[in-house]
Amino acid sequence: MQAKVYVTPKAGVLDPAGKATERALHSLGFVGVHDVRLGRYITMEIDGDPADVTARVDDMCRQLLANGVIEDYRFELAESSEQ
Amino acid sequence: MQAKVYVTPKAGVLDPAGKATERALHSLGFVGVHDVRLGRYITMEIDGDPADVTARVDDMCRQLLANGVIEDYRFELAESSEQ
Amino acid sequence: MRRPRPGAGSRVMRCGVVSFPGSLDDADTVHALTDVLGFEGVPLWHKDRDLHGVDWILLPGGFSYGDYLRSGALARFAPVMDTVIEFARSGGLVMGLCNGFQVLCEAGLLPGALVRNRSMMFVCDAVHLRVERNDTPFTGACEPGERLVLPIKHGEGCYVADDATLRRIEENGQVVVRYVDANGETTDAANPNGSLNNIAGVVNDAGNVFGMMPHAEHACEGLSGLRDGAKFFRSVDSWLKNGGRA
Amino acid sequence: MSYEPVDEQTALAHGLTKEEFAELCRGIGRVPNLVELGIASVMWSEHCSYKSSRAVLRDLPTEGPQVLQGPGENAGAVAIGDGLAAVFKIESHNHPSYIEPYQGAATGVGGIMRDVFTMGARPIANMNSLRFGSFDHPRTRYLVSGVVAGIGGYGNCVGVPTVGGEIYFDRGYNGNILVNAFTLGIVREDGIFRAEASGVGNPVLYVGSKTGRDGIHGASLLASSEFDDETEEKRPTVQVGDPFTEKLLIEACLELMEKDAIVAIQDMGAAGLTSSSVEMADRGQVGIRIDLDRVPKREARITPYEIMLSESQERMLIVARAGSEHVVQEVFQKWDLDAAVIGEVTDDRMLRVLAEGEEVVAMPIDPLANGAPVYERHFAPPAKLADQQRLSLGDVPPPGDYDRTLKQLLGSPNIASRRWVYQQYDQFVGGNTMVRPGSDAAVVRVKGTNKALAMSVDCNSRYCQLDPYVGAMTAVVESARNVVCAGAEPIGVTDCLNFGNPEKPEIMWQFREAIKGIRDACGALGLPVVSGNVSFYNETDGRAIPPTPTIAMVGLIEDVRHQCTQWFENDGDLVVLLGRTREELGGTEYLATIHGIEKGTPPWMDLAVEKAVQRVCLRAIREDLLVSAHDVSEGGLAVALAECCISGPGKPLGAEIDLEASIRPDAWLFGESQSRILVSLRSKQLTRLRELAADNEVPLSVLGTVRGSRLRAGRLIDADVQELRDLWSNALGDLMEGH
Ligand SMILES: Nc1ncnc2c1ncn2[C@@H]1O[C@H](COP(=O)(O)OP(=O)(O)O)[C@@H](O)[C@H]1O
Ligand SMILES: [Mg+2]
Repeated sequence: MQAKVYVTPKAGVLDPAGKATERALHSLGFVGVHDVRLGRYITMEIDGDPADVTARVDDMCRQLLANGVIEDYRFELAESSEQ
Repeated sequence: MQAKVYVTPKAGVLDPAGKATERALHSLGFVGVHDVRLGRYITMEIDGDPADVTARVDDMCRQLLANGVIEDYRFELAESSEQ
Repeated sequence: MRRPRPGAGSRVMRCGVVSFPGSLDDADTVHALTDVLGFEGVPLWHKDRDLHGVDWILLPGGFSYGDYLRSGALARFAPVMDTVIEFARSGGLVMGLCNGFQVLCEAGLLPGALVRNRSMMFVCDAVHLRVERNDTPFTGACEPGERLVLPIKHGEGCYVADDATLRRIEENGQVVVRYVDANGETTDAANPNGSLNNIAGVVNDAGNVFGMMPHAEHACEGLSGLRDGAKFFRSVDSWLKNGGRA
Repeated sequence: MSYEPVDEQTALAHGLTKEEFAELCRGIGRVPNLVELGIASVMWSEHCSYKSSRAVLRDLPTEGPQVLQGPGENAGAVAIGDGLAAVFKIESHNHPSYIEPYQGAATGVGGIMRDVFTMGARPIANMNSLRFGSFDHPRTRYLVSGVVAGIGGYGNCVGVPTVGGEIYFDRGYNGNILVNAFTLGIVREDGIFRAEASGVGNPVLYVGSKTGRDGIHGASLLASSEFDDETEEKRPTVQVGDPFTEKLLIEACLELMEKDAIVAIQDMGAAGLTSSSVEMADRGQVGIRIDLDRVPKREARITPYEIMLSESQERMLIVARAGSEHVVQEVFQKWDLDAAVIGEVTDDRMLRVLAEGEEVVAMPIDPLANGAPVYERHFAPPAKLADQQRLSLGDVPPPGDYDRTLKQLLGSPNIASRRWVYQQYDQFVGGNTMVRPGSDAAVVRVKGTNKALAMSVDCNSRYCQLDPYVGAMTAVVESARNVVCAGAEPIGVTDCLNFGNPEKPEIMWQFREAIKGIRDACGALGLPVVSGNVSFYNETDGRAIPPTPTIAMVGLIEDVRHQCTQWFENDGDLVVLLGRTREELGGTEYLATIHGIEKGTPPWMDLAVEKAVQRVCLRAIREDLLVSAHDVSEGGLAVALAECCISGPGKPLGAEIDLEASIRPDAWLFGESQSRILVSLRSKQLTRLRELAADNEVPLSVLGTVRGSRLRAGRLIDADVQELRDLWSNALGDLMEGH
């Protein structure tokens, strides 16, 4: 299966990279842009059936892919047909 | 409106971060995981109507958010109600 | 905090320096400890769980495992870290510099996290620090409020924590060093990376685990005119030799 | 993939000329198939074969008693005593950096480091030399920030400090930036490795990253042709660097080299597996057979053609002693890296490549490695040169406000502090940095000895544009002077010769003049050129860059106690100038920035005088007479004085300077007469310094005193040094942010 994992800075936690990106967008003339937040987008292929894969991806996120102190995560699974 | 931008390494381009993450997942005992690719996930709020916002986000991606030589991007727009 | 046996006396203290793949300052740290500071620096390999009887542990700078996912995120799972975590939990002294600090935060031994500098650029410079506390094992040789000049070199040194954590560590006095200007003020201009409250280094609740972004190990010999880093190591030496008193 | 003989059309598409293709067929005795053509075309590319430059390069002095390895190997090596050698080289990565600044620059740094540790040396310092277009060009900021971040991103992550460099802005580089990277390493004299395959039957091992489709045809199509509208299409998959793997590769290779298991080693740089296997076999006068099925691959469907031409990064080719394959594999396993036996050394002097059991390449090594034609290209001075050199000083009005002029210069892109750049580089890692970027030369100690090495990289391309002979000489002597100002004796040179299209007579003329200049300057100073790199075809739409023969100099400090930095340190010290100031303004930064004139002839160069000035300075530092020493270069005496006041780590110091009015004041303040060093010293040392100067017939003038918090020069300049420092320190960062 294919998993898509989205890791985002927790609301309320400082996101300097997001701020810097917002500043850069403004200086390029993109006005009216705000609340820019920078996260990670991780895709992977995993062998197994949906229930099992769900549990494992959740484990991966908690153990490694996201830092629970400052980040949230969510993920989606799909059949990996596009591959 | 809210924009969600996904930036991913182009197919065929070396992705050392994905490679390292994959290796780490294996060493944590997550077998059967492959093709791990690491990208960026950027969210932002933008003032304007859909057509206009679409054009601007596309511009932002080309100018700043993605590096066209080694990265692909796509984005989605939504009403920013969740905010 | 674990008290070393009294009368460790004049024995040469042994410091374990962990090498992860991608560690960079590990050899420099062993050199400073052994050839300059009067310790014995003991290299510890990331695949080895044995601490070889060291008195304390240092996690050096670098880009462990390339730091590709998040700095320090992958190193935390190295076999040696299980033992390091156990050592820390039982009160042993552990110090993390730069990447070592990041690893300690990722491992949950220190509060908060380190993220991209607000400039989005790597920054290398000699900066002023103010020592907020000298009653820790790591700063006993400093005066309270003393100003030091130390090198920094990092791309992800912006210290962040949620509001509750930040309030708690400030109230507990866990902030040990802050970035200041030449006059000792915590100005925004003196903040090289955007860290909350100009925080450069913190200790854990118990006071035996310490991490900071500046590189004490590169400021021991007076090269490039920098020598204040030696104070952190001298502090640890006295603390260990005095049976756990600063 | 067909293994049929190719036609001439295909050969032309690979960048060969008709004549070259005919010559190739003659050399290998038949018409090559496509894989063979791919291999031959990269081996015969300008980048790999030096076909336009080889004849001219023979002029350079490359020998000396200290030289352990001159040009021809992966890097040069010079003995520094204590049984140790300094190994160094500079190399260009210009075109890739223009296409993808971050990765282009990063992989440039990775490549040059591999050249150095391949020799068995541990890299201990990096430098870089950069050229960008002017700030009003729309791509400049993007390119600068990408290149600088890429250099840092790679160097910082492998643990080699970046301790110096140079960066200049000139619209001549608008369409063609330069990124030259330098690495210095240290090795035991008896531990130098060479890339010379030997021992028939010895196994050939591939180590490091897996092979992908990166950078196919980088050497032949990218580095050996001009940019034009079609470049987009020729664009190969961009190479992406993995510094983490490089760090592991460094440690693994150096560990392996301690074990007496390997015969030869070479990195897979330009033209990857092809050039490394052909060159190693050629040096050892043997043959080589490799089996592509055993090459570690990143992608499943990759053809023999692509594997042979891939420029995937962080890979090395090793010839091991028969029976010691397991030693290699154990070491690489320890560092979590791939190591695969992919072939063996043979005695037939052929390159044989197998894929799926079929022999897809069978070509004699010699024509591949040495058969490319050597061109004696036509040369002639550019038609507009005489006009460019004509400058009448009568038409240049002296500035009304000298304070303002000084401030304008200190805030201009080519003179402002480079802090914004080098702040992005780890300058400390390795624990040997004694003098960081910001002084004339960087100084790095040699651990375990009492010695240190100083290094600097220099080239004033405006001088080279106006007179490539004098300009190149000046690059050599300025670089040497910088190293001398740190207290080091220059011991060796590496050069990176960046020019336009050598098929144009005026470019070839510039190239030949520059080589003569380097030859004469090195000859006079007794310096060998031990390694280097030529980068031609730096052109866009037919416009060439200014000739840029970049020189990197390495100097030896015998006793670390005797070294020097450029900034003033004590109130009350005397300020003294060694050397003579002439009324020269041609080619200066002052003329360009203040008057918008880029004409005239570059400053006069007398090599004997230069040598004497350097000798006096070095002696004085060794006798501990000097507190500071600073080379006078762009911006002249006024800028040099200001830098002495404001570039130190402590509070800025002022100075009171008398004005010597025998020449035009703007020439005295801002002229760039060569062979001058500005020093400060305790007044009690003046007598001895005078003696040294007199013995060597070096002009010496006492200019004034370090004092207070203002820089005053006669009645023309009176400025607060803190204000000067703020202006100078922030200018480049402000320019980058678009202020
Ligand atoms: N690209 C760069 N990377 C690192 N250091 C640099 C770079 N450019 C300039 N520097 C450093 O900034 C200082 C000033 O450079 P420059 O003006 O070229 O000096 P000089 O005129 O003495 O050759 C030097 O110490 C130099 O090493
Ligand atoms: Mg220079």
